Amino acid sequence: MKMVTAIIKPFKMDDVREALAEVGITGLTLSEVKGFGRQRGHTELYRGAEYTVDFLPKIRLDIAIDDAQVDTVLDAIMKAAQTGKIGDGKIFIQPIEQVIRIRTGESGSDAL
Amino acid sequence: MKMVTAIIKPFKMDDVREALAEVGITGLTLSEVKGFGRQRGHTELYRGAEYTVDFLPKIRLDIAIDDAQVDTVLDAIMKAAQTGKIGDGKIFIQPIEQVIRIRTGESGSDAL
Amino acid sequence: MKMVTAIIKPFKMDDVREALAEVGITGLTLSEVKGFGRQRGHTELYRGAEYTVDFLPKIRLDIAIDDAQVDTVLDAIMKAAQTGKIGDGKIFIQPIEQVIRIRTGESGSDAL
Amino acid sequence: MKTALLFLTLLAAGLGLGSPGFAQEAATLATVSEAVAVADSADQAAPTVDKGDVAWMLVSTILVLLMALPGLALFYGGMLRAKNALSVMTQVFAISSLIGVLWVVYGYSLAFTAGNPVIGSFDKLFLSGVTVDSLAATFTDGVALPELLFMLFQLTFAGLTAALIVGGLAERVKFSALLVFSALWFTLAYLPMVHMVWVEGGLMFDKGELDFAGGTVVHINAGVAALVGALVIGRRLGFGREHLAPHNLTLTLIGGALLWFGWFGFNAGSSLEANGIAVLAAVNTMLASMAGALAWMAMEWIVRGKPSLLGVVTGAIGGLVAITPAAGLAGPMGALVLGALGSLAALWAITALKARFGYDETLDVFGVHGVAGIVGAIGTGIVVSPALGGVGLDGYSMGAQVLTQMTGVGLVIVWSGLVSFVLFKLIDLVMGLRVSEEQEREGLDTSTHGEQAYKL
Amino acid sequence: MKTALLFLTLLAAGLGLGSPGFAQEAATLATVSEAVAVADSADQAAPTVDKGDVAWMLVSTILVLLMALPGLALFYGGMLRAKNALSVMTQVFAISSLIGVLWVVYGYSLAFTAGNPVIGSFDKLFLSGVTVDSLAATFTDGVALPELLFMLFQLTFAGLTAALIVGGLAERVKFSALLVFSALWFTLAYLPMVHMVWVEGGLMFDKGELDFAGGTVVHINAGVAALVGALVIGRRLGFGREHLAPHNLTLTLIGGALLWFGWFGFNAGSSLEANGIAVLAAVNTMLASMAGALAWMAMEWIVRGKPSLLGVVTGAIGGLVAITPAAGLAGPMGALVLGALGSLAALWAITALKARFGYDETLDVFGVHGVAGIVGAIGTGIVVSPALGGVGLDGYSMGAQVLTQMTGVGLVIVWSGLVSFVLFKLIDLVMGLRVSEEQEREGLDTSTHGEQAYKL
Amino acid sequence: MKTALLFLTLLAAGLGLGSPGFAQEAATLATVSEAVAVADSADQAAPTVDKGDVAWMLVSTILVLLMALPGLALFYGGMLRAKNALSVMTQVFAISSLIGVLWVVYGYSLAFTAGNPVIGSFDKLFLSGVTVDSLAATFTDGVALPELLFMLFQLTFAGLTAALIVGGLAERVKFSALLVFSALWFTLAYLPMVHMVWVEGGLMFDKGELDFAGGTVVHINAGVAALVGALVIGRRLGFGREHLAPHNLTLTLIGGALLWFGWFGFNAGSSLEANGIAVLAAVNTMLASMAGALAWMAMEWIVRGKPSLLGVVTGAIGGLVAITPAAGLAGPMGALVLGALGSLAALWAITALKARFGYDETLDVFGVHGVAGIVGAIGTGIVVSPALGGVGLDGYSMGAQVLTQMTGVGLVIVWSGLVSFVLFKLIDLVMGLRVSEEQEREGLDTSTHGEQAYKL
Ligand SMILES: Nc1ncnc2c1ncn2[C@@H]1O[C@H](COP(=O)(O)OP(=O)(O)O)[C@@H](O)[C@H]1O
Ligand SMILES: Nc1ncnc2c1ncn2[C@@H]1O[C@H](COP(=O)(O)OP(=O)(O)O)[C@@H](O)[C@H]1O
Ligand SMILES: Nc1ncnc2c1ncn2[C@@H]1O[C@H](COP(=O)(O)OP(=O)(O)O)[C@@H](O)[C@H]1O
Repeated sequence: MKMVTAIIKPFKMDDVREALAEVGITGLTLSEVKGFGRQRGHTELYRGAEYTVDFLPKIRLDIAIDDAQVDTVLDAIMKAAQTGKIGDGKIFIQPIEQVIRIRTGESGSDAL
Repeated sequence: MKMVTAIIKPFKMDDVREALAEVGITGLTLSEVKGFGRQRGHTELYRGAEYTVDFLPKIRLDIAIDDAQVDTVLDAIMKAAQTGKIGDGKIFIQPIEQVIRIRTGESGSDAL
Repeated sequence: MKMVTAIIKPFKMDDVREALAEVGITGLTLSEVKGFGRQRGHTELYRGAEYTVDFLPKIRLDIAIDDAQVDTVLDAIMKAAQTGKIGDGKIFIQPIEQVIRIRTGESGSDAL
Repeated sequence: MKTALLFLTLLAAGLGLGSPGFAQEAATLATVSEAVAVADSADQAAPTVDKGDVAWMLVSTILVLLMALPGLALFYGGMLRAKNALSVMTQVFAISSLIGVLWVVYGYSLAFTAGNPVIGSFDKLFLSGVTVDSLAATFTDGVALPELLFMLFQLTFAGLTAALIVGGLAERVKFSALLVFSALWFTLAYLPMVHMVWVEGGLMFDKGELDFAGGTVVHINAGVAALVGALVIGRRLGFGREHLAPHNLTLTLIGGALLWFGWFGFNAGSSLEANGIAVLAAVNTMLASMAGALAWMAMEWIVRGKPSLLGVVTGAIGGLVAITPAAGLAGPMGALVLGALGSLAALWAITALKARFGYDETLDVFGVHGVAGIVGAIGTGIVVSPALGGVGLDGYSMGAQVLTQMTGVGLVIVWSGLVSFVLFKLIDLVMGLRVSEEQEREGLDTSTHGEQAYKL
Repeated sequence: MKTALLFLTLLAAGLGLGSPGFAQEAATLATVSEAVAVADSADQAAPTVDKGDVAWMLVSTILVLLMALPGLALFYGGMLRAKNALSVMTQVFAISSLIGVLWVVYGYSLAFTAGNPVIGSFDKLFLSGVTVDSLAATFTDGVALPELLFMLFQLTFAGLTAALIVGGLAERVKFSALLVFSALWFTLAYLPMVHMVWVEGGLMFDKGELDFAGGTVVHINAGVAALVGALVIGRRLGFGREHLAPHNLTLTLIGGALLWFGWFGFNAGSSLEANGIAVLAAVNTMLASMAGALAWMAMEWIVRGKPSLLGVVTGAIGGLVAITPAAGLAGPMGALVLGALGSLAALWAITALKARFGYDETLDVFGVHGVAGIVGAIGTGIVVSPALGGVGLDGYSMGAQVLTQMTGVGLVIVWSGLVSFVLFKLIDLVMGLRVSEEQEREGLDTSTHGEQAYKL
Repeated sequence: MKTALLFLTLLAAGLGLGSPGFAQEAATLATVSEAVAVADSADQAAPTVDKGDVAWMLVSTILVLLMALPGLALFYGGMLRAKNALSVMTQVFAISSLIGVLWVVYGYSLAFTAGNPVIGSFDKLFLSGVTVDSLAATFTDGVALPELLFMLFQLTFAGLTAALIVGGLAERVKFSALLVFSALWFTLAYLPMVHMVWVEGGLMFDKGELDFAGGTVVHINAGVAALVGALVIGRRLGFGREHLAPHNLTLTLIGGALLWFGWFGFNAGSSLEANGIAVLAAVNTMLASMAGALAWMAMEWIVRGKPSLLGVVTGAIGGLVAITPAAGLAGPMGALVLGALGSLAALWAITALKARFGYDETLDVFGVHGVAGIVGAIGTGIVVSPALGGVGLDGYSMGAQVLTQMTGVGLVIVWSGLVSFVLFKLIDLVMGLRVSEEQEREGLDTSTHGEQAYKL
């Protein structure tokens, strides 16, 4: 099993979720994070002075999936999250050794 | 070493922390996340109109442990976090290649 | 590729970011988390009564890097984040199987 | 755009504007309306100023200021997404300030000096001739207010009215365009409406329209402008797809409660004296908002199964809007009924009407201020009836008065609708009315104002 | 439940209710109490209405409204967990509105018309006979207020009192049950208490109890009801295990400060005139709250090592509660002492007493309003003494007056305790008083009201 | 430290304190200044108390309290980082309360009884002799106020002034040290300044300085103390490196708007009557703040490309500060100009001046209250001119009056500067002025007060 972690632009969240649902993924965990990267931040004023804020609000999605699903999932995220502008984000794939559903104790693919 | 990541119901947080303490785990990192899954969200009103909110507040616990501790830790979390109702959450286990304690530079099991 | 996850004290964030920039790391993702560990929390008052709050605000940095960069990155974080006092935090290193840049579809080291 | 015009025409038609004949038959004597003939100290027995009146009117004045800031700013800001919270607060602050300055420059003069039936003169430009000793008449013979105080009280009305409009275009309007619109709309829609309705010799004043504290002049006027603005500017990105949920309802509660609190200055202050009519207006203000809150709560509970805080607050505001034109004219029981009806009408407009036409009027200024305002303006013709506990009028006839009220409503809808439409279109052409898609996504707070509301 | 009854009985006994003999010997002349004999324009030299009084009482009225909304709503809401913040705000809004409507329907009549020593009559149902010209007497011969204004001022007291109670049951009470309770408690506990204490011919009024602005009628009355409610409904899930910490103390600060601000209307407005007694009440209100804030701060600093904001604010409220019954009766130095004592008594109740009995009275309504209210009500009998700078009374004797005060305190504890207990039990049986465990966990905001306070 | 002294000396020198010769030639008759000779009921035709005045002054009094709580507390708290939000709120609350108590103990007596040109006497310690019947003169012959009311109005000024200072040391000052400083500074800097400027026989009063509502006494006084405090305590950790950004600008908006609202009590209340001068002061207060808001907005828009909410709010406050000494003296157009200039001067001070000297005066108390205060105090000498629409003075000469004003400004800068410097240094030696590095990092809310503002 794999953990697919996608860092995306916040306003793409609904699109990505729908795209994932279309390929059969209904479970995921979302967190609000801040990203630094090539994308420029914005400037803020404070009583006439100017400051640069480098970090940008991003959404992080963690999606545990079966190995077989990796390609469809990547594809779905790519398509839904892409704007073509800098800062669209990244997808990381990491191995998972075990998944357990707390409610039932099921493990492995059954737990997804 | 393993990284055990548990997504649990917020009100179970204290129980889980105590259960972990009982099996000797005192270090962990917590984040507030939102979960999508089988558990239904709630409806919200906005001036007479109704909206569905799908995501639910969850707590994510990241716990780095020695390989030998995996079973006890899983067990502790399972017992403390289970309500038997949908949405109890998941546990993911992932490999860690190295752990370092910033304060001392210790690494491996010593750093936990 | 590796995912380096560092849990650090919030006020060290700027230092760490600068140190990383100096070794050529410009991309990372930050989240606000709460840490439990050896470091003692603080006490809070509520109308004359006293409560202990165990969790402490921490910053979590997730940095995807090439294998070759691991040592320099660890070094940079260690130096910038260390105060020598309890609670300085941890660094975890985990394997990444794949990284993709959403904007371009590039993968692997090119996507970092 | 067609929809907008059609919609306004329908409303106007349905309200009897088409039949001025009836309206002209209506009672023309408005003994308790908000006309103010500034006292000419020579031509009448020296009117006296009572310090109790001065105290009350000073308080009323700052209460109306409080309605705008922080009242309206919070009420609106809390309902937006966090990334736009500050933008609307800045808009309310800047517009109130701008209009306040324009008011002393030419607004007061154009509104409250004698002129033609539509607008006053430039006689008091820069407050010329208005000194510490100038007096303004009240509705009671021989009782006067310092004219500066009357001027200041009315200044706060002008600022609030213009600020109300921003709710309709929130989360996507360009700040500079909004400021330009506000200044022009104030000049071309607000000032004439004040003159026509509240000043002796004004078109609707002479027809006998009753508008105690600003149902047509303030609420319908602003509500229609907001609707037209929303139609011209178009829907927000994500409207209809995402739940564009309020980011901080505690702010909306504070703002709503301060609006209510300040409304006592607005309504009871419109009596211009600390007298029995002010007391009556206060009683009606209290009861109408309570009835409005309960009515919305009950309806939402029945229909949706849950009574929401935002509903209770919005209902209270709906009740307040509805009682505004009738505040010193209705009896307490009339106020209860009018408040409840205003609230329910707003609820209907916000749910059924908005869904039907599919417009995105961000904060329902038209739904709340426009529609409850219409209910109130017309209802005033009814609840003023002594038979229903109202204060009555010389030569009162319910049918005639209701028609006069409808004429007044029709007039403000058409006037404000046309002026707003032309202004918004023009501004859109000349400087653009809406921010770029990217700025809208980023949020106006950082993109326009260089700030973020929260760093928690 | 046994605990609850035992507790109330002890309190009542300790306060001398068991010894009416003493109480009857107490001074029966309350020259400066809040009785209002509505003026009968025929049978006395026409009283005059001063516009300064009208101005002040209009302001006082809306200040008391502000205490409830947004004052109390924020003060309470900020101390709850985020998931219940809106619920208590909705409760305060809905209850104030409901009671306001009931007040004009029958409340004012039952409270303030002549009747028996316990309750008035139905003579003024739906405000019948109360017109724009009706007058209400003040405490000064020949000075009257518009009766509608007196009615409205008192309306805000009724709403605030009922709203105070919700703090005791917060985070778990069923909204519908609370509304039903509020209406019934208002009828069976609040109205009689007003009549008994503030109206000539009322039981305690005739005994000479002093309650300038509502120490027994408002604060102890509500505090006892909240305690009984907390005992009947039981503790919150997690109480004693988790730190059920305030979610937003900035709201509590705003609410607390607005309560203080509004309290000047409550206390100084209770003079019914803009006169020297109102000024004295304002001075005392200022000093008692400041002394209360400092006393709590000092004590918490000594005992816990840290002075908290919530402590300072709560201490100020404790001081305000304590001075309420004595506001126009004490001298400034008496106010300082009474404010400090009230605050410390509240601190003791919230820490020692609550811990001792283990009840979960969410927001310490009993601790703050009940206990500091008792200190104030009894202390009023002392600080009124001219020897201590108070305004004095005809035939004043400290011992006798203190006993009268204790009788009054005992009466309200028993009356409110019994009525509340029966009502809560009944409602629990009939419709359930508490939400389900799942709803409580989810939080009342989404489960009952379909809303969330924040989306940041 | 050297910088601090140098800076003050320069300022004082530049303001003409060095040339008392000129100043003494200035007009010495201040007919409309805030001196109060407490009426001696025997030696003049019994003055009368008007209930309208009492109503207005009660309102004004609580408006000034509202400026501090929650006004200033929120305005300040919102601009700090979340971890220090409660600390400054606690400070404002505690200091207001402490000063209020000290005011009735000895402050009122030292400030407002006759004595020498610098300070009054101990005649009214513990308000001795100040009863419900005592009267205080107003600026109108034969019109008096209850002395308790005058005393209470002034109490709120004292508390607010001391509380303003905390903004300069926020995020690092030790709570206990701040309380000690406040009490001493109140005694050694505030009380003498009140006596010198507002009381007949006072040094600057007799020289004819005009300070209608507290430009020198309140704003420059507090502003200078804040600057000195900031210099003595040193910069915050991270200053100049991190963006120490405001954590919640919605709080700052609420606080700023309530400051504005309350300022009407501050300025128009300083007329001590509900009369034409109060009305004029209200008009000027409104216009100066609006002009200030617009001026800052325009300048920031031009220079930085974006108009910020914090800018608009700060500009409004700057305008309010500048009009304060001239509130009842200038004409409306003078108020517009003075407000705009005050705002721009504050903007200059906060950006250019602060950057130039590199001090970390956390919330720019000196920039806003000090610098705009100086502009206002000196400008008062100009805008009072009848030629410019002001109310004029007997024997007015602009040059002379401006020099008198400059002398007054110089005096308060030197006096407050020296007293503050000595006190801060002394306190630093004796008990430490600043928290430990670790506590500063953790934030004052948990480390000093054991609380956190938010658990969202
Ligand atoms: N090396 C990295 N490790 C972890 N997160 C990264 C890394 N590089 C970028 N990110 C995340 O991806 C987001 C987008 O990256 P950015 O360089 O701005 O644009 P792009 O994705 O188009 O290359 C960043 O805001 C950050 O959250
Ligand atoms: N495939 C997944 N990847 C990551 N997180 C998941 C996944 N499926 C579920 N979750 C997380 O687990 C939570 C509970 O899942 P849910 O399907 O609602 O109930 P249950 O755990 O009882 O099966 C979700 O809210 C989500 O946070
Ligand atoms: N086993 C663990 N798994 C995950 N996070 C941990 C673990 N132990 C500690 N942490 C994180 O590291 C932080 C610092 O740990 P702590 O024990 O307080 O001090 P130190 O890092 O000096 O040993 C904790 O607050 C927590 O966020």
